[in-house]
Amino acid sequence: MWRQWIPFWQPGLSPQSGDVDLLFAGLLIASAVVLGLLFFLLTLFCVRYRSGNQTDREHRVAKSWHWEVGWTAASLVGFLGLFVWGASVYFEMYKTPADELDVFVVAKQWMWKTQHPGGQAEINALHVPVKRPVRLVMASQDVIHSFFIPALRLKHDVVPGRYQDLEIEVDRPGQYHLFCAEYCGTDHSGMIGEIVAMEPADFSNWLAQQAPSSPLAAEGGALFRELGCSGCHGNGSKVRAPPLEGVYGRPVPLSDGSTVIADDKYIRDSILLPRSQIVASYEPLMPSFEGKVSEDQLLRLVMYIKSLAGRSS
Amino acid sequence: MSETNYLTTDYTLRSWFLTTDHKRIAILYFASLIFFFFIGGAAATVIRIELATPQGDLVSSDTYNRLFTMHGIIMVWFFLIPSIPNTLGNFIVPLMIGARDLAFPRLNLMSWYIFMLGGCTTLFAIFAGGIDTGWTFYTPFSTLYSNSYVILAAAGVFIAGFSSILTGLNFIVSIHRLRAPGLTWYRLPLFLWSLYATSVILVLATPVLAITLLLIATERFFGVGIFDPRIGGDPLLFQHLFWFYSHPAVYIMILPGMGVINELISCFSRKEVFGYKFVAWASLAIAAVGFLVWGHHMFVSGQSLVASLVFSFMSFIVAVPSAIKVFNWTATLHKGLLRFDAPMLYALGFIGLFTIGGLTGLFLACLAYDVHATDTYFVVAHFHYIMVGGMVTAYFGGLHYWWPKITGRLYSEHWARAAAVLIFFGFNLTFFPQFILGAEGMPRRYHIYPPEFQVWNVLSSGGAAILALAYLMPLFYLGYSAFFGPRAPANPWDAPGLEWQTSSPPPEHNFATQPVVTRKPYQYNRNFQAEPQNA
Amino acid sequence: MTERRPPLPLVGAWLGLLALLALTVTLAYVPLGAGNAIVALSIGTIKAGLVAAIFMELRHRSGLTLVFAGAGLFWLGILLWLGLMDFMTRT
Amino acid sequence: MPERAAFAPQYASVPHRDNTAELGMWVFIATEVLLFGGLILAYFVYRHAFLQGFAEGSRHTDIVIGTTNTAVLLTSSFLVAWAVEVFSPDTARLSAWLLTGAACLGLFFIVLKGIEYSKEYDEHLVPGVDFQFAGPLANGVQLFFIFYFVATAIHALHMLIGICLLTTLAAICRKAPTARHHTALHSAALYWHFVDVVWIFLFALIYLPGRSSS
Repeated sequence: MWRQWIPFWQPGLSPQSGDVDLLFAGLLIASAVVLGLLFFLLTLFCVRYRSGNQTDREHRVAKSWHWEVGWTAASLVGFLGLFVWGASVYFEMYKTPADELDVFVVAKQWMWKTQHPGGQAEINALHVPVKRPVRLVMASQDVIHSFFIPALRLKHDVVPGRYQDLEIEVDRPGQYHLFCAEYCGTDHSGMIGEIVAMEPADFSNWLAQQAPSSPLAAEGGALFRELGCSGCHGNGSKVRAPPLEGVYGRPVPLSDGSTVIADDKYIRDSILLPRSQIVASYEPLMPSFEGKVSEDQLLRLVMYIKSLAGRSS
Repeated sequence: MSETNYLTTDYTLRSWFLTTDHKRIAILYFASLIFFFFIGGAAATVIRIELATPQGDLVSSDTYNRLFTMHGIIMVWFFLIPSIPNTLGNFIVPLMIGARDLAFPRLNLMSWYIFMLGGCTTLFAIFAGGIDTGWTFYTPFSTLYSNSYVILAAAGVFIAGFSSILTGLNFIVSIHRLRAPGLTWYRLPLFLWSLYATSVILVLATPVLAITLLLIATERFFGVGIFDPRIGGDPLLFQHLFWFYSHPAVYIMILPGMGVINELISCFSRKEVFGYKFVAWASLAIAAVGFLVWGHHMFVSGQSLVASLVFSFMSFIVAVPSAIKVFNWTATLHKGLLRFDAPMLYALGFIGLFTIGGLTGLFLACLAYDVHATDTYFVVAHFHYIMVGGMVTAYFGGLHYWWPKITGRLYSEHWARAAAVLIFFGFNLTFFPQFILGAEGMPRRYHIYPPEFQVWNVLSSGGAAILALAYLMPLFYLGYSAFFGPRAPANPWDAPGLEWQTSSPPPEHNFATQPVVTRKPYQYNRNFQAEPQNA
Repeated sequence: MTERRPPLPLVGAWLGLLALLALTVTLAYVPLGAGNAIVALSIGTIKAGLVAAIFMELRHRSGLTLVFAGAGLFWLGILLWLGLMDFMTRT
Repeated sequence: MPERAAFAPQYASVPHRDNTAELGMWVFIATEVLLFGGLILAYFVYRHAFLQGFAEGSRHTDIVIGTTNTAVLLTSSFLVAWAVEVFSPDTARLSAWLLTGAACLGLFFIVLKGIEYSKEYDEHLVPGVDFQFAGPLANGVQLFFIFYFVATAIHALHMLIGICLLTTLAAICRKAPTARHHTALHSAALYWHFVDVVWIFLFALIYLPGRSSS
C-alpha cells in the first residue's frame, strides 16, 4: 500500500520485488532522516553563527570523545543493520524453488533469443505464465550482456563461456520491459524486449498457437546423432563411453576421486572441455566440441540429455 | 613590485617548460586540466542534448557510444584524478609543509610531460576514430569485438598512470622528509593528511591498472586470450583487476576534495576543525578499507555469493569514516564566526552533495537493492554526486580559496558567489532526476530509451545547460582577475596556515627564511583572529 | 686502506641463495602432491627475504623503510586474498 | 645564479637528500610489487582452474636454462651488493669492475632467455604467434604460456633498464666518482635486487610446478 504514495513509482511484480521495494523504502527513510538532521544543523549553524549575528560564542569545543564515539557507533550500527537486511533479501531472491519451468535464453549482439522447452522460439520477447517460477538458463554468444527486468527488480549478467541461472516469477499479467543492462556495443540500447506475463490458460493457448517446431529435446536428439555423439555414447557402440541415460541431476564419480552433480553446466562443460572432468573408470577419449557447436545447439543437446534423465541405463 | 616572485623570475617559454618549480608545474597542470575539462564537458553536453528526446536523432549509436566513452576516459583520468593533487596539491603541499620544493622536482616536471604524452595519445585515439568500450574497457567486448582504437586509448591511460604514480611518490616522500622544523604529524593541516592518503592509493593501485591495460592490449594485438572465454579465460578476472584499481580510484578523486573542505570550513568558521585526529585518521582509513570493497561493482556479474557478501560488508564499513568526516565538519560550524565568501559556499555545497552521494552509495552497497540499481542511471547519478558534486565543487572551492596565493590577485566576489549558487542549482537539476530514472529502471549507456523516461531526461538536460553555463563563468571572471584584478595581500582570508605566511604570489623558493612551526593548525584566538602556525 | 673484499654476510647470503636454489629444484622432483607448490613458494620467500635483508640492507634500516617495503607486500596480499576468494568459492 | 650547491634547496643536508632518495626508491619498489601483483593474481586464478594444464605447461619450459638464469641473476645481485659495499673514491675501479660484471651477467641472462624463447617458438608454444598444442590440457597450457611470456617479457624489460643503469654507473665509477654517486648507485642496486626478487618468484611459479609427476 505504502508504495502507492510515492509518485511515479511502479510497485514490483514478483514475490521478492515487494521485499526489494520495502528495502528501498527503508533506505530512503534512513537517508531522509540523516539528511534532514544534517540540513537542519547546517541551516541552524549558518543562521545562528553568521558573522553579523551577535550570539553566544563562548566555550567553543574543539574535540569531544563522546560525540566522536557516539556518531561513529551510530553509523556503524545503522550500516550493519542495512547490510544484514540487504543480504537477507538477496538470499531470498536467488533461492531456487522446486517445480520450475525451464526457459533458455541466448544473448547475442544485439538481441535476446528465448526458447521454450517445447521448441517455441521468440526474439526480444518472453512469454511466461503468472504465479509460476520460471528458471532461465542463460548463455551469451559473444560479449557480456545483462538480463534486466525492472518490474521484477531483477537482473543478472550473462557472461560468455558459462551458463547463468536466474529464477523469475511474475505475479500479475501484463507486458514489462526487458533491458540489456551491461554495455555490449553499438546497439546496446536496442537490445530491449518484452516480458509478457499471461494467465496459465492463456499461456498454454499461446504455446499451442506458436509455429509448431519440434521440441528442443527432439532437435537435440537429432543433433546427437548428426554430430556423432551417439557413435560412442549410444547403446552397443564399440567405444567405451559413459552412458547418458539417467545421468542428469545425479552425482557422477570422477577419475580424480571427487564427484559432481550432472547439471546443465556440467553437461555443457563436458561437451566443450570433455577432458577437464573425466568420469571414473573411463578413458579420456572424447574430442572437444569447442567452436563446433553454437550456444543454440548446445542447449538442445543439454535438453536432450536432460530428457534421458528418466530412463535407466 | 619590489621583489620578484615565482611568476616574475623569468618570462621565457623555456623557463616554463623546463621549470622544476612546483608552483610553475602546478600552473602547467592547471592549464592542461582546463583544456581536458572542457573537452570532456563538451562530450557531456552533446550526450545530454541527445538524451532530451527518446529517439536517437542527433548522433548515431556508434557516435553516442564514443561520446560517453570519451567523456568517461577524459574526465576520470585526465581531469578528476590529477585535478586537486596535481594543481592545488602541487602548489600548496610544499608551502604547507614549509619546504622550498617537493622532494624530487625533476620527477615532478617529468610527471607533467608523461601526463601530456598520455593525454595526447588518448586525444589522438579519440580524434582518429574514437573508442567505444566505455571507460571500463570490459572484456571480451574491448578485446574481441570492438572496432575502435582500444589499444591507443589504453596506451594513453597507461602512460598517464605513470604520472599519477610519480606524483604520489613525490607527495609521500615530501610529506615524510621535508616537513619544516616543529611540524609534527599532528600539526599537519588536514589537506596534507588527505593528500597523503590519496598518494598511498595512487602508488599502490595504479600499477594494477597498468598491468591490466597491458594485458588488454596484448590480448587485442596478438590475439592471445588471457580473458577469452573460448580458451577458458575468465572475463570476471579482468573485472577484478580493473576494479582493484578503479574503486580505490574513486577515493583518489574524493579524498583530496575532502582535504580542501577542511581548510575552507575551518577558515570561514574561524575555528579549529572539530575532532582533528578523527578526521585525519578517517582519511587513512578510507584509503586502506577502500581497497577491500571493489567487488561491489560485481554483485550481478556472477561472482561467488561469499565474495559478494564480503564486499558488501566492507562497502558499508568504508562509509563509516566518510560519515565521521561529515559530522565533524558540521560540528566545526558550531559557535564559529561564519563568513559566506565564495569558497565557503562551495564547501557547504560540497557537504550537502557529498552526503547525498554517500547515502545513495549505501543503496548500492546493499546487496538486494544493488541488483536492481546497478548499471542504471541510479549509479550514474550516485557517482556524479560524488565526483562532480563532491570533487569538482571542492576543486572550485579550493581554487577560489588559494587563487589570491597562486596569482597574487583578487577575483570579483559577487561573480564568484553567483557562479557557486548557479553551479549548485544546475548540478542538482541535472543529476537528481537521474536517481529517479535509475530507480524506475532506465539502464545507463542507453542512446535510445523508452518514451516514459523522457520527462526526467528533459529536466536533466535542462539542468545540464545551466551547469554548463555556470562552469564557464569562472573561466571569465577568474581569467580576468588573473591579469587585471586588484593585488592580493599575503593573507587575504586571515588564515593561520604556513602557505599564507609568505607573500602572494610566493617567491621562487617559497620562504625567505625557513619557517619554524610552533603550534597546531587552524588556531584562532578569542577574537577569531588567526594565530599563524609559525609565530 | 679501504676494504676491498666482500663482507662476510654478503658472501654468506650469496652461497645460501645458491644452496636454496639447488634445494628447491631438487625438491621439485620429489612427489609431494600439493606440498610441492608450498615448498617451492616457501623457499622462494626465504630467498626473497635473504635478498631483501642482506643485499638490500633492510636489516640495517629503520621502521619507516620496513613499513614502506612491507606496504607493497601487504597490498599484494589484499589483491590475492580478495581476488582469489571469488574464484575459490564459486559453486 | 650562484654556483650549484651540493644539494637542492629543499634539502637540509647531504644525508637528508640521500635517505630521502632511498625512501623514494622504496615507494617505487612498492609500486612495482603491485605491477607484478596483477599478473600473479591472474596466474593463481588460472592455476586454480587448470591445475593439470599448468603443470603440463610448466614441464614444457626448460628447467636447465631457468635454473642457470636464477643462479646468474643471484650472482649478479651479489656483485652489485659488493660494489655498493666497497664504493669509495679510491676503490672506484673495483666498483666499476663489479658493476660491469653484474651487467654482463644480466646480458647473459637475457641471451639465455632469448634462446629459451626461440626453443619455445620451435615447439609452437607461443600464443598469438604460433601456438599448437593438442590434447585435453591445451587451454590450460595456452593460458600458462600467455602468463609465461607476458611475465618474463616484462621482467626482461626491467632487466634491460637495470643493465643500462649499471653500465652507466660503471662508466661513472671509471671516470670521476664523487660521494653523490653513492646515492645513485644505491638506488640502482635496490632496483636490481628487486628485479632479482621478482625472478625468484617467477622461477618458482613457472619452472617448478609439475616436475614431480608426468
